[in-house]
Amino acid sequence: MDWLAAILTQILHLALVLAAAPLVVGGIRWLKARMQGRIGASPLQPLRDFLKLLRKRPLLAENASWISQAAPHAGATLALAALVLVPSFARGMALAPLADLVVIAGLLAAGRVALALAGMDVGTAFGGLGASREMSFAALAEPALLLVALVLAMLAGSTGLETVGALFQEGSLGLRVSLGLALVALLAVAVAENARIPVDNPATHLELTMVHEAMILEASGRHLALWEAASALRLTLWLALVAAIFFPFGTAPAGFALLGWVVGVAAWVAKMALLCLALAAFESAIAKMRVFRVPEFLGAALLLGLLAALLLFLSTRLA
Amino acid sequence: MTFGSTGYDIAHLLGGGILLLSFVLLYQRRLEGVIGAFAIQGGLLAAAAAWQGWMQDEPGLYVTALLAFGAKALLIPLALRLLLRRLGLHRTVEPALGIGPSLLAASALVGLSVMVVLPVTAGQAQALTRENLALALSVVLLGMLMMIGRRNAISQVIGLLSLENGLILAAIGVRGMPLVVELSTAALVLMLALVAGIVVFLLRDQLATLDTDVLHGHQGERHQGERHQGERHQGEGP
Amino acid sequence: MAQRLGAPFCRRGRAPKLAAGDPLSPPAVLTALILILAGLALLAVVAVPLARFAWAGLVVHGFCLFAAAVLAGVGLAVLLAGALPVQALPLGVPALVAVDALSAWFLLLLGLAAACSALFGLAHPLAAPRLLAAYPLFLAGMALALVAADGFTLLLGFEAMSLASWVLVAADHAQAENRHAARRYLAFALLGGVCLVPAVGLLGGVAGDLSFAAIRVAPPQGWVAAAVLALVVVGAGAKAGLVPLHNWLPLAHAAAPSHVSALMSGAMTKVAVYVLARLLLDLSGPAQPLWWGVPLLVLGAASAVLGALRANLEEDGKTLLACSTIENIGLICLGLGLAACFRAADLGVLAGLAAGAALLHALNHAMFKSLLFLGMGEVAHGAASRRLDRLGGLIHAMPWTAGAVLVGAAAAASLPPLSGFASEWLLLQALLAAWRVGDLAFQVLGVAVVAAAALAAALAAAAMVRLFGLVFLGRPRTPRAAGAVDGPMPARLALLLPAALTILFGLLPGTLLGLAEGAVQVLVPHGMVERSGLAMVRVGDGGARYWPLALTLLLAVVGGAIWWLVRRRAPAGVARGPAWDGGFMAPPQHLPFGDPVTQPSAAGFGQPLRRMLGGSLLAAHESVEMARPGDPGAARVTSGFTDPSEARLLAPLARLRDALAARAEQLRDLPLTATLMLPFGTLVALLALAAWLEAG
Amino acid sequence: MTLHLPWIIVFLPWAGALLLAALAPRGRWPALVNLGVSGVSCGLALAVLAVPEGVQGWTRVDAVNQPLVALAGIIGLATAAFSAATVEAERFDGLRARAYHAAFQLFMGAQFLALLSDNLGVMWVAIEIATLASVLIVAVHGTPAAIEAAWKFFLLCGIGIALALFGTILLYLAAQPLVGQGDPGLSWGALRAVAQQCDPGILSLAFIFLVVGYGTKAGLVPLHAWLPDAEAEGPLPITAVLSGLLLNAALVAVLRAKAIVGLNPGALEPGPLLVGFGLASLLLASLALWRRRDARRLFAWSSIEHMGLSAIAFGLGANLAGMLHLMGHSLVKSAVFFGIGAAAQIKGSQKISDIGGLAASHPALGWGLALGIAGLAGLPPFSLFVSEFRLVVAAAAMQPWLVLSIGIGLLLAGTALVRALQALCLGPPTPDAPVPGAFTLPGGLWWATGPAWALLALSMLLGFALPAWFTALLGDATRLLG
Repeated sequence: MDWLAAILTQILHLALVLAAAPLVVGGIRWLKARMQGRIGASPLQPLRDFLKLLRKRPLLAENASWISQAAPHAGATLALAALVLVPSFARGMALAPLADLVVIAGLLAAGRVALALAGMDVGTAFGGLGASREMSFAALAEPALLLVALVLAMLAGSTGLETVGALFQEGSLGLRVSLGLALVALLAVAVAENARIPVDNPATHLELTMVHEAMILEASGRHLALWEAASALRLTLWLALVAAIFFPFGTAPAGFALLGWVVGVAAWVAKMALLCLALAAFESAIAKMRVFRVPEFLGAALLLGLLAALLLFLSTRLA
Repeated sequence: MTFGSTGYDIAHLLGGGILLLSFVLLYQRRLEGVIGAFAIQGGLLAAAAAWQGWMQDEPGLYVTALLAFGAKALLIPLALRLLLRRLGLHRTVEPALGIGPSLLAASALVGLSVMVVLPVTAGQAQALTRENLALALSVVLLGMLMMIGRRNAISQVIGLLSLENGLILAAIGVRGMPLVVELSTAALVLMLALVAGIVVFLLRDQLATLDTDVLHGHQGERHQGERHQGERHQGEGP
Repeated sequence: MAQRLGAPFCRRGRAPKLAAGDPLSPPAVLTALILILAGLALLAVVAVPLARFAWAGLVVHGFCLFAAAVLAGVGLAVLLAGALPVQALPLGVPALVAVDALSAWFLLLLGLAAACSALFGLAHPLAAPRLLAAYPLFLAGMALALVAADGFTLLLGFEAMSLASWVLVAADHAQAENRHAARRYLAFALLGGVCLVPAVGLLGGVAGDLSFAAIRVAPPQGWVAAAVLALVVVGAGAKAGLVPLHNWLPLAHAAAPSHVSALMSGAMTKVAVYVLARLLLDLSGPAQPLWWGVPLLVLGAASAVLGALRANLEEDGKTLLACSTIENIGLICLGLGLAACFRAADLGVLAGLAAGAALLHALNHAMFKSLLFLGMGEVAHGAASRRLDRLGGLIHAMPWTAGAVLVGAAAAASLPPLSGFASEWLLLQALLAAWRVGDLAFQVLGVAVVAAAALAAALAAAAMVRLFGLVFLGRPRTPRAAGAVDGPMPARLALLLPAALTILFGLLPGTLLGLAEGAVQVLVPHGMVERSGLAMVRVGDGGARYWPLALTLLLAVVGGAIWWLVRRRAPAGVARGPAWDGGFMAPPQHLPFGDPVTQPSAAGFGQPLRRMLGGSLLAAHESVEMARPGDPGAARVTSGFTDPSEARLLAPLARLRDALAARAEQLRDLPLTATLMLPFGTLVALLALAAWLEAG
Repeated sequence: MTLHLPWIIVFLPWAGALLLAALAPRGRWPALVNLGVSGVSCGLALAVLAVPEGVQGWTRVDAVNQPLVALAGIIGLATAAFSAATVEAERFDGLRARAYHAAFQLFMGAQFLALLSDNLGVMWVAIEIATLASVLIVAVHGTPAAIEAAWKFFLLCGIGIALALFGTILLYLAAQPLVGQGDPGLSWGALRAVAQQCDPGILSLAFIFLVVGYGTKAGLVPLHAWLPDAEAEGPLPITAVLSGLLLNAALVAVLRAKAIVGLNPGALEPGPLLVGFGLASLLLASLALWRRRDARRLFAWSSIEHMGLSAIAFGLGANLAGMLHLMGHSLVKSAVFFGIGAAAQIKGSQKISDIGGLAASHPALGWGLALGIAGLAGLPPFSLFVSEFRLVVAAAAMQPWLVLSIGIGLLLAGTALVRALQALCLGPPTPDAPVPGAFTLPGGLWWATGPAWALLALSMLLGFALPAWFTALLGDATRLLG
């Protein structure tokens, strides 16, 4: 029966995250608008945009190659595949054995490369600019992420999300300074990876500062739809990741547990909503930073990760 | 035959005389004087060889004596004098090392050779051999010192030949030295003199001097662009 | 040795398949190997007179292809069936060869890389007699170093490989920079020899028996072990391209013909890694202390970061790839160092994991780097340049090459599910467990190394995007780039073979690890080798897992679903229009494919990283000269960097050497009489010494 | 026959010298006679390998000199061939042409005698003759630089030879109480037999004089000052025999002395002294190589380096490595000097900056030279690789502290040679300015490249394809040298 439960939870999870993805993006936009005193578009607007864009025939530059057409598919595929692996409301999903933090980082990196290559395909100045910045920032974000993984691996003995989540849910760890530092580092990486304020502004097309948007300037029609979808999926993924690692409360255990699932879904929705709210508040309160300040921001995240690992050594030694 | 016997005393005297003449060679400023002192040294060497031949009852040593006398006391000095006259050389020696310092150095060298030879040969029964060896080593070292202390080609050749005198002194002092060594030593002297003469003639031909310091300027791979080369080497990695 | 290595196989009930009398019995395989080596040497001699015929290149590369296949076959056979015994080479000097699992693993690697290189050579053969002679010798030297069973044979192969490849690096010696590269290359090869020979001597000890079997019996201890470590790290590290002795590598790889660069980067640096592994992990015995692995760990991490960063700043395609080689060599050495540390801390499983990761990455890197160098060679042939700023848009003109290079670049960027990701995943997992070694200082070091490795991986991804994006994407930057075409069939095969293997190795890391088990056993004798399945690799019980096949399946299913959905809902086809010109002026008449100035440039693409990291690590600089107000001239940006090894290490050493040489030269300037002083002084000094000894 | 073979080998070249001195220097006859005599000598020298070990009066044939005599014959023949092609371009007048060829054969005969003699006095005479003959050949051009070189050569080697004689007398003095008077007191075999009972003090003193005396000939630092200039200023072919043969004979003389003194436990240890001289040679030469602009001087300094390496090997007791190194160095260095000589005549200058791009303009010459220089830098496939390997391994095992300085020396010298190699052989060719008369024989440049490649091939065989009997011979030599 367990395998049935595993498959069921996996399918439920898929449906849940697919439904959540547009809502997360739309919800954050709506919340931000509200906080800034505007009415704002409906949280469902991203979904509508997606469906509309999907129906449009894309316009490609004359010298665009197959990369321009394949990359959006690859980007969306990689984002969705990664998201499928991050547990949401229950553990023991069918694909849980695959859910390794390093693998997820790899999938995200692959998505990033697809996006950067698409940006460079036509050979316009902006695409190259965005690609170069995106890849450079990742160079600092990735070590920070790996250090967070190191902290988790030291505690849980594995980088598998399933193991990590289970450990945190038991609560035997207690509150640790190093975990707090790791959380901050992970959040900083998440902000950078999703091109949010203060690293990037998803709502601007100001050429001097944009990173993510610069790469998809050339995309249109269904390609743009796929890129937007990929970006939404990635944002959902990061929020879900933070929730799954640091706030695993209420997650249903593996196996058949209908009630647990209901509780788990409710808890997950609440956690995601809270995270969206926090993100919207954060973005409203803070200004976009200059592009060349970003390395300092990410460097700080890297240092936090480093510090977290070192503190953990000390605490294990003292304990 | 030990200290006090006549044979020993005479041999000792002759050896000491040869060493003394080495000092004279170092002391002399004029080329003619140098040549003269060298001739006397050769004569004394011949006498020493003959005396040893008589004492050791070794007829071969008479041959050595004869050769030494013929070559070193007569032939070579005569040839050198002729050379001097033919080339019309400056008659004074240009010392590279002052007379005083060279004499001081010479005394130190004699001390060194005594210190080296006497303890080393302590096991040898023959006192004469020991003394002779110390004297011969002193003559050899003084000959080298003369080569270093003089810049004139002829003085340098004489230094080399006087060094050979020391060798022969050592060879005759050792009982039963095979003839081949003594003969070849004598032949060596002649050949050395011959080769030196050829080179000296070439030197005179080409450079119109016998001052060997002048030669230094003609060392190959020297004249051009020393500084330039230094610059080229800078900054090149291994 | 045969028994020693055969034992684990027997214990698990897998009896050696090769029995005596069998046509494939060990001596027969070894004889075949020796014959191939001799054949290569003979070919080198014959190639000189043959070179005047047009078909000589085909013959030489064809035979090399055959030899490579045999080498790979021998390697595979030994990995499957057990080690071959020691045998003496029929030379006038005692020289032993044997193939154990470690040798076999690297033989397999060499054979595969050489096969790709030789295939490419069939399409674009070398022509000059010296090159035709040097190419097979290069191959033979590498193979000899790998199968050597004593110190002498090892060094013989090592140095022969260096000399032969020097001829190849100096292939185009009319160019001054190529001569410079060749000179530096050979100088570093000499350094390698000068360090490795005494290391072997120290290992051999007073008995002077240099056979590996004898050395294993009496591993070095105390200061001898430390000296061996230092000498081997410098000697083999110089050949592998470890920081700070990596300076020659980008120069030489750029100077050599492309398929030679591929072989140098793919296989030759691995031979140096093999020497490192053989001398430090195998022959020095498992009883070394914890710090034994630390130099490799630290230098490996430094190489990884520096190489990857330089790859983002270089503007020549092959130089860029060479810097990426430095990075990957750094990662491999890091794995070996980690294995040594784990071994010293009695963490057998982790030691096996780290060693397996290093070996796997060596193989994977050999494949994808060969692929990339060959692809770059194809580009250089087609578009007549390797400079990133003179290429562009080649994906249209050279679709085969572009496709293959994309696979290689993705693997080099360590993207799942390709081979580079699999081995880096293993390596990272081993690193993430470094804290299990109890020492606090080591734990702190481990954290720093994790950050460095991750930084290197991300930088490598940036470098690969830069390479592929600037060379294959965008618009052509020169007319030659616009008119390029794909190479002939053998060249395409030479690209497709490593591309296919890169994908295959990415999908089956577990199988490969199983194959490498014997080799891992050689490096970590008492370590447990984690049994990995066909579909999965894992880190001990309850540890992390990686399921490449399942992941690929997931990607395929998700991708297929998305594709299907888009196809269902979206209109088919695309409309085409001119690219947005970004506000630039229309290109001049002679640039029908657009003005290259409007495209991202190599220097521009590297700018963020140059500013972020280049300034502190590579002394990078950048300056803008603006035209004066009113002057319509263009602004000019100049940027550059200096490798610290040049400024901090090589230049001071060269200055010291020149100063010493100038001092020594004063001896020559002495006048004649002073020259006579020298022997006189020597004699007097010796006499005084004798007198003193007598008195004392 | 075998009893007289050593003397035949010695007197045949001397008879040739008389013939050449008498022969009117017309046309190519002297060069061809020279070649013929060298060819016969070479054959005889190879026949020495078949002679059983033994003493024949003043001479002895043993494992130490058999390979070296054969080597001398081969190098003599190769040099005579090279000389035949290049002597015309030296533009000798009649007297000098006679002197040149006669001195060459005189030198060769003396060389054989020096190697073959059992009597230390005879050995001394032979080396003396070889030295004086080579002084004459060095001075034969009569340019100021040649005279400077010859004068320095003459003075230094004169001192050296005198000191060696003094050392020989001392040896006799030590042995005389034990073996009696006369010839046996100078026989190497007899001396070895009684060495243990000899007075150790005298033996030590004797060794000091012998090592300084013969060491001057062998070019060991600080006794080396004559060598670079003498090898660079003499006629081209002479450089090869000076570097390839005279140095060997002198070093073998030192080794014979060492073999005697080393047997006496009370005497000065000869090994450390040799190692000291060797290290000084290696380090000074490796630095000096970086300052060279003259190609022949460069390789003369490289000879000092390799003599130093051999001295270190023998000093450490790695006699096999030392013997291999001596022989390998002779072969490779002679080949390199042929190449450089040919290049100097083609380009009209022996400055490194005037010789460039040989590989492009004359592939056979350029690549032969390149391989030879790489061999000198210690790279395979030449025997120098094998011998340097053995030397360094032995040093690492026995005196590890030595390895650092040896390594620095080898690296400095190797990189300097690599630099010279690339300057000479690679890059765009410099313009040719052939010396009139160079390589006018039919066959042209092959008279230089042929011998050079042949010697390189021999060196390769020496390194990697030694027949078993030759290896056994070298093993015997190793034991004889103690």
